[in-house]
Amino acid sequence: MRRLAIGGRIDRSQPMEFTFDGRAMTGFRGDTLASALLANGVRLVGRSFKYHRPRGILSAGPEEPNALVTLGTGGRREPNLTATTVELADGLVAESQNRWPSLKFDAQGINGLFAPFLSAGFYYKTFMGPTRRAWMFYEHFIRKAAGFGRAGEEPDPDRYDVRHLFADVAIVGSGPAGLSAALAAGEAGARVVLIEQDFALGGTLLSDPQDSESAAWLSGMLARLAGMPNVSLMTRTTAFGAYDGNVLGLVERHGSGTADPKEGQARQMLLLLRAKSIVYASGALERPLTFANNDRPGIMLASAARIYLNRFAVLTGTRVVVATDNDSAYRAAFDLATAGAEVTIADSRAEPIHDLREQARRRGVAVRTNSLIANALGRRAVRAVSLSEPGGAATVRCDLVAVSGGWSPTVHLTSHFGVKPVYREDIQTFVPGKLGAGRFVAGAVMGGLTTAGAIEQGHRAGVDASAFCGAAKAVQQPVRLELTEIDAGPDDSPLGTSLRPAPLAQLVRGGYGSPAILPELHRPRRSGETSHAKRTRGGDEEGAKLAAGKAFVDIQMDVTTQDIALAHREGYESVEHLKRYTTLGMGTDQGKTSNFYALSAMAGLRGMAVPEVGTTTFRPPYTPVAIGALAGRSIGHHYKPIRRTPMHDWHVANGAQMLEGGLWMRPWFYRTSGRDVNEAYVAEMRMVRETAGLMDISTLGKIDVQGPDAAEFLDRVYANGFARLPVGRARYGIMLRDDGIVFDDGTTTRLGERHFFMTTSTAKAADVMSRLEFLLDTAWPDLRVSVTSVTYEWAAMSVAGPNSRDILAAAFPDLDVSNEALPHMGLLEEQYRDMHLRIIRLSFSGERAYEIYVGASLGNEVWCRLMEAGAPFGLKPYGVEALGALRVEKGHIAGPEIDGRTTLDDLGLSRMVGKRSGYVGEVLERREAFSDPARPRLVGLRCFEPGKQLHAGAILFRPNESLQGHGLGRITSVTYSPALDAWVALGLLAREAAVEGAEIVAASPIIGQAVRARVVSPIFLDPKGERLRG
Amino acid sequence: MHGYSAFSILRNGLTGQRHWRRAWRSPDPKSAYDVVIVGGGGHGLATAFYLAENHGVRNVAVLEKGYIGGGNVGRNTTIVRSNYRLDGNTQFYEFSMKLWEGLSRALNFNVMFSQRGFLLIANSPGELDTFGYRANVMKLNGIDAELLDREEVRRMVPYLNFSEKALYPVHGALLQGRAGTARHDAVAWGYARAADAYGVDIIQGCEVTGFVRQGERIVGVETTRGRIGAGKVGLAVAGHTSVLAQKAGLELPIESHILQAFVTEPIKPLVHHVVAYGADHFYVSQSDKGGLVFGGGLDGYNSYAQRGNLGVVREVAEASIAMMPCISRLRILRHWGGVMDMTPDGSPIICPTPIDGLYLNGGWCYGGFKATPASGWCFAHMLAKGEVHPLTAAYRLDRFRTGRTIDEAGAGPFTWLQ
Amino acid sequence: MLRIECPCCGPRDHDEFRYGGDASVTRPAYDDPDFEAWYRYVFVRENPAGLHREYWQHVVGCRQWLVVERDTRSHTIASIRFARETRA
Amino acid sequence: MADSSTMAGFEMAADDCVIVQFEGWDGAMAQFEAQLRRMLDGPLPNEVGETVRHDSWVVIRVAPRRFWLLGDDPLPIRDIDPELGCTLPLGEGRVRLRLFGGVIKHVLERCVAVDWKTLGEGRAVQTGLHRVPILLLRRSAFECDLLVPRSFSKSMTEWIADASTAGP
Repeated sequence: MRRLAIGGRIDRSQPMEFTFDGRAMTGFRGDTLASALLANGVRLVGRSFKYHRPRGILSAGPEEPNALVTLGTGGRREPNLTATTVELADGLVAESQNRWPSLKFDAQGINGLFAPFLSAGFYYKTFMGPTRRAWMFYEHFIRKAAGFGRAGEEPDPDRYDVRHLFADVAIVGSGPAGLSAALAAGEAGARVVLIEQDFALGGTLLSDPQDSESAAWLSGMLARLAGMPNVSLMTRTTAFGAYDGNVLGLVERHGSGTADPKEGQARQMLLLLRAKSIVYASGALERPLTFANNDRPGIMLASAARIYLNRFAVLTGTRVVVATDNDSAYRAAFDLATAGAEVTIADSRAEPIHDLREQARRRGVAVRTNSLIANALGRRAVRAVSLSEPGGAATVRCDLVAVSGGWSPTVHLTSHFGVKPVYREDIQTFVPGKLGAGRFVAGAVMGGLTTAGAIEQGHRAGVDASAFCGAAKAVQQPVRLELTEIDAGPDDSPLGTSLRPAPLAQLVRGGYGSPAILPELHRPRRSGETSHAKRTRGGDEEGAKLAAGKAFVDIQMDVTTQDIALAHREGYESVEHLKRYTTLGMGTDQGKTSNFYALSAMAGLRGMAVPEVGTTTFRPPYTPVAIGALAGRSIGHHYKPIRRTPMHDWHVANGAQMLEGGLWMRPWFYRTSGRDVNEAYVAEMRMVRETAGLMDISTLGKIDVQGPDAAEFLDRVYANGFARLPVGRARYGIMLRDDGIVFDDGTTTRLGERHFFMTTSTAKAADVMSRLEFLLDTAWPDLRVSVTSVTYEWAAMSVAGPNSRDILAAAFPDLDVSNEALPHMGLLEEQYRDMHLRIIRLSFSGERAYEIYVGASLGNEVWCRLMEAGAPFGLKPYGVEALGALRVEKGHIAGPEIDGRTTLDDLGLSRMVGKRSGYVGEVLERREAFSDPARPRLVGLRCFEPGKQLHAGAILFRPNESLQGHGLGRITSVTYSPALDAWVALGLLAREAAVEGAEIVAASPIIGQAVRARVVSPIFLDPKGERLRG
Repeated sequence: MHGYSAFSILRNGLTGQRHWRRAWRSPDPKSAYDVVIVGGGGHGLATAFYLAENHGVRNVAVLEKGYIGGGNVGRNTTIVRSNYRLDGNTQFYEFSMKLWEGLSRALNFNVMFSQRGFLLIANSPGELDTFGYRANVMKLNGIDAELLDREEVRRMVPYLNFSEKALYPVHGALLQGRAGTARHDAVAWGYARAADAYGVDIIQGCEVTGFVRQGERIVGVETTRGRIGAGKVGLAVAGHTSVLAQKAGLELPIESHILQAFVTEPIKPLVHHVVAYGADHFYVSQSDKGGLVFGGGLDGYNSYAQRGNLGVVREVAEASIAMMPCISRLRILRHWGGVMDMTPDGSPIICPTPIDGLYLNGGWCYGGFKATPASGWCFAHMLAKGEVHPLTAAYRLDRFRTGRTIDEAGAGPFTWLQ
Repeated sequence: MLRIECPCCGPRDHDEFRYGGDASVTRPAYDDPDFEAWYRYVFVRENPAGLHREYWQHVVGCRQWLVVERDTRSHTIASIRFARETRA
Repeated sequence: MADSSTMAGFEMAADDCVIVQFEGWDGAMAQFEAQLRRMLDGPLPNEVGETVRHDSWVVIRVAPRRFWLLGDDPLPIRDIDPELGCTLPLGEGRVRLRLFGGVIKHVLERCVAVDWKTLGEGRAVQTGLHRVPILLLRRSAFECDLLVPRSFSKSMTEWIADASTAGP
């Protein structure tokens, strides 16, 4: 294995240093990690999942099952990357995985000895005893052995980004079909985005020699496309998923090592591309062959060997056996021979389809027909292969086996919308199913075309896709690529005849090579057997001798032909059972090289046609996507947008401990009030009860309701009546859901005959708003009502306490805030100097209190004005914890009681409604269970055990009742009441037990406590409301 | 039943795995059965098993339109827990938990039930209060529960985000130590194999296209493999309950919604427990194979397409990094969607229907997997004895009419918010 | 990601909208006391695997409630109208 | 609020503005619009997203029956006939972010799902920025205004400033 002195698409003037398992190596710009490793003579790159067998590089693309590496360290540690897609960067540090202590000597290689017992699904059959929890013991070791690389445990220091993109035509793939489609669509005048996962454009054209005609065609096309402003060419970008609405999920990776997070640059970018039409030109992936020890390092896809040679100038072997069942691999054979390798083709067919023998002869390539590869010899690197031939077995020494078992179209993305791929018997492969409007396919993904055909197809798809988007400028004829016979090799397409009949016989032969392992393997049901297939069966016995060793189907997950046979024997026959039972296709490569073989093998075993066994479902992503890329910018302080009230900065500057609620940041308590929340809230409660406190209530939902029918509307949406609310007065209101359960509560003030101002809870603000609009748009469009959210329009604060009126008067000396001018539930709306004030006398705390609303831009100013004017009256701020405690003392319900399960009657509010009818939720509120005597209703509870404390979430029982089950109810909210010097609580308690004066036990087994309390009125303080009136 | 054991593994290992037999037969349907169960998912297969095992009813067929275990039993995030607070749910899920604990041995099939503990993280003091309520209910019903403070949580799961600046800081957690995960496919296979051994016919590729009536009574089903008579018909087709019920003329309060699930590439052990967040939709565990399995909330609109939308993918990714910053560099290998029967209170329906001969097991929302054993147990009881099992007494269809709903989330009759 | 074409704002990602559920059920008049009618409106759902009439509100846009006809199997949208117009 | 930050090829400034909402009743739109036209002494935008400029005012149709008047000075609120519609000031609740610069397209791509290329000058789009409702008003080739809720404005400006550092 060596790097050639000339050729390839690497830049020899830009050497790059990197390390692999600590060993320093050099590659060039334009290399992948895989090509650089090969150029440095590295064959052994990893260990397999289960048996820890030595593994080398199989492919040159994202389908790679073996060459998984970990890059980076610390927070940048990234496991399981395919070396075949990692762009080489200077200073890159790569490590092999799943081996200990080293890649060369892996202790778990011993698993191979136990292989006979570790067949598919063995763990379902054992590890069940001796005790019930025995599995936990075994599992510990199994988990340690599983997994590939190790993840970092530190936060990722790099940045990610998201961009929203739009296009008329999105084209996936930049091979001949994709480029041709892009040119046609570009000429038609469409906005085109061409997406290529590789860092170079060209797709399969990149595997042709640089001095070939196709290379010239490629550079010509790229030059033309570069000159089109309406065509954007994206490299290093993977279309990982196609989602409804023609939204393509793309991830763009930053080029080799250039992303600098300090500069704000993103390592990877999620692109959400909304395309009017999509052209899938995603090509095809070559299938490997299945034979004994087909996983040995040095066994490589024929197309990959050609790519390493022509694109990266790495000759991956000097004595090469090309094992194939189709013509396409001849191309690799010829190129390798031209580069100086000694090449033998082992063709399983009687004759290649095209006349290739003469070409082979001219290049000095030996062709052995009817030659089946049966076994690979060598452990850490292949040394020779055994071939099964009509005349007997032959052994051919080699250092590279280039294999080709035909091609599978890359249909993945086409099936993400739920369109199942369809099987084409004639070419024995799956092609895209019937796609929806605006989605087109071109090139190899359709099932085997020549390069000329791909160009033609791409051109047509480009024209059709543009026309679908209404871009229909005249388009020139496609730029053709006429390859001469000799340079083009077996066909004028790199895919060659690959997708034409032949692969299946070979696929099944993967089993024939090891009849002892697969005695009952049969061929899939097909019309007309070929004589070749009959012949190969005759070689079974001999094959058995040749093929000692495992024949892998899913090389990454260590699933063998034997495992498939076992799954069949045990009845795991449908393709999904097969996959789940054997773990086939479950690896990081998602079975890109194994699914088809498994499917046809199962079809053979069951004597069915392939599609009868099922098709595998392709799910996004096409290749794995970093979670960081999906989250993009929405991490850290951008995780969610935060809502701040106009007084936010004041709170923070004045010692508030903030608490998030519905994305609002609210003062929980002020550190100036106490050391911790428990000390602080009691101090803040005392202050409100004794002097006055100021609270920021800007987070309340606020809705402006206007119109001739506004009163009628509110009368319907609230359970209690609003039609007769006088102008200038406020009323507490409660809304139900349609099912009769309480939805939300708040107050609504009548500003004018046709104008109301509604407040809702902070938590339900958006839901209430949307519900009101729903009712107007869908149920009562005849009502002339306008509802508009004004939540962020107004700053709001509540000044509460005995001194609140004096403070208000001091802050706004010109306002008449006397009890007569502004009684309880009254409104004062005035332009006060430059401030439009809306003052509503409302109380949640039970003290005399005023809610002051002012335009948000003036909120902080008014707050400070109140604080200043209130200082002599003992005014200080208080937070939500104190508010929650004050309302408990007053028996006001809030979130813990309005929990989506309680009715008006449960909450003791049915009196508010009286005999009204015609409100939302009225009818279903009459459901029979809602009057069940066992149904809990709101009560007050007062602890009478000295030194003991009530706890939220305690379960309520009758005294002497055994403490088990669900009890009679629970405590919903609790507080220490400084006014009563007692622990008091609100609870929901079965109606039959909710007798005032009754003793109750509140059990909190989680803290090992049961406290006795008495059922009392939920209004602990000032039941007549004297403190808030007057 | 040919037993599974270390010995049989050894014997087969030495003889080329040749002596394993089919885990379940592949019979042609008979003309009639005592009980026909529609739906070869976890619940249907479990029902068949318990009909045979507990009640001696063995003339039973399970009809599956595709392959067994192809629905939600094979699409979920495999979490098993019993930390419910509402009367009806608490006992039912705990009964299920007890069955899980003996399931592998009962079935002679390792379902890999792994009791690694379920941590529900509280992100606010209020949430910790409600977890306290849950924990109390659990304790009072004989279920293990612990309430952990922030430092205790940190010691158990240090890789979570413990930053003071986090939008949703860790305030504590509710731990159920006996909760954990199981190998989802194995549950379907294990029940199928065990039921088959009792003579139950598991018929795959057999879609029910209609119901056979005699007067008002349902006496069989029409299928793609012909008419099959039945003494009783049990529906266990969660996700598609409405579609089948409609064929029987049964109206239901069920809507179908998509819940997505995600798995990362396999990595060496990182997450031992099952961790879930209360503040945003995110829950995660690590499979034995090494992938982190996680999920979020519903896609949010009626759907029968077994695929999810990209918006939810992004939301779940955002939440996952917020809660577990080191997850950022891991890569999602696959994401998929399951079709959930969502009910207006988030709880299931197991009951006789107003149609004679037809019994319903559905509406599992996203509680279906963990309920599998108890669901099968109780549904079998109903089919065998014609009476409702006490543990599913609350899961009546008429509860929406009477108001006896069991709404853990308190979200009300908006199925997509449950 | 569905793309929903709001009749007045144009095509948007579905996450600009709030889902409102089945639009084929008829809400009884606000003062209709018929229990059965309300029960059916709130709880009984056809839940079709096929064309589904459903409400969506363009919450970050014009805030109009829309009636969308969408296939629940393929997510193909057949029609979109303002909810107000569908009542005519 | 007046904040201004300069990034390479991109500037953002925040200020207050006046917004007055006018809404007509379903069934009375023709008369409502006639009255509004008289009041403004000029035409109204016909469709949602369209804007019309009157002196220092921009009239935006934000919903089929809803208009916003956007300007810098207090509008002498003139009441609409309550039988035809209603009016409501909304400027306190929103902050106007003025964005301009050569890379504005790249900044916006990271903020909103709006196709800047096909968005005509003078067009308004209501959409979500990080799921927050905003109104984007395209002023010229390299300029736009964003009306963002005041409560979210800090989060929004931080997001945009961050997006503007990312480069094209």
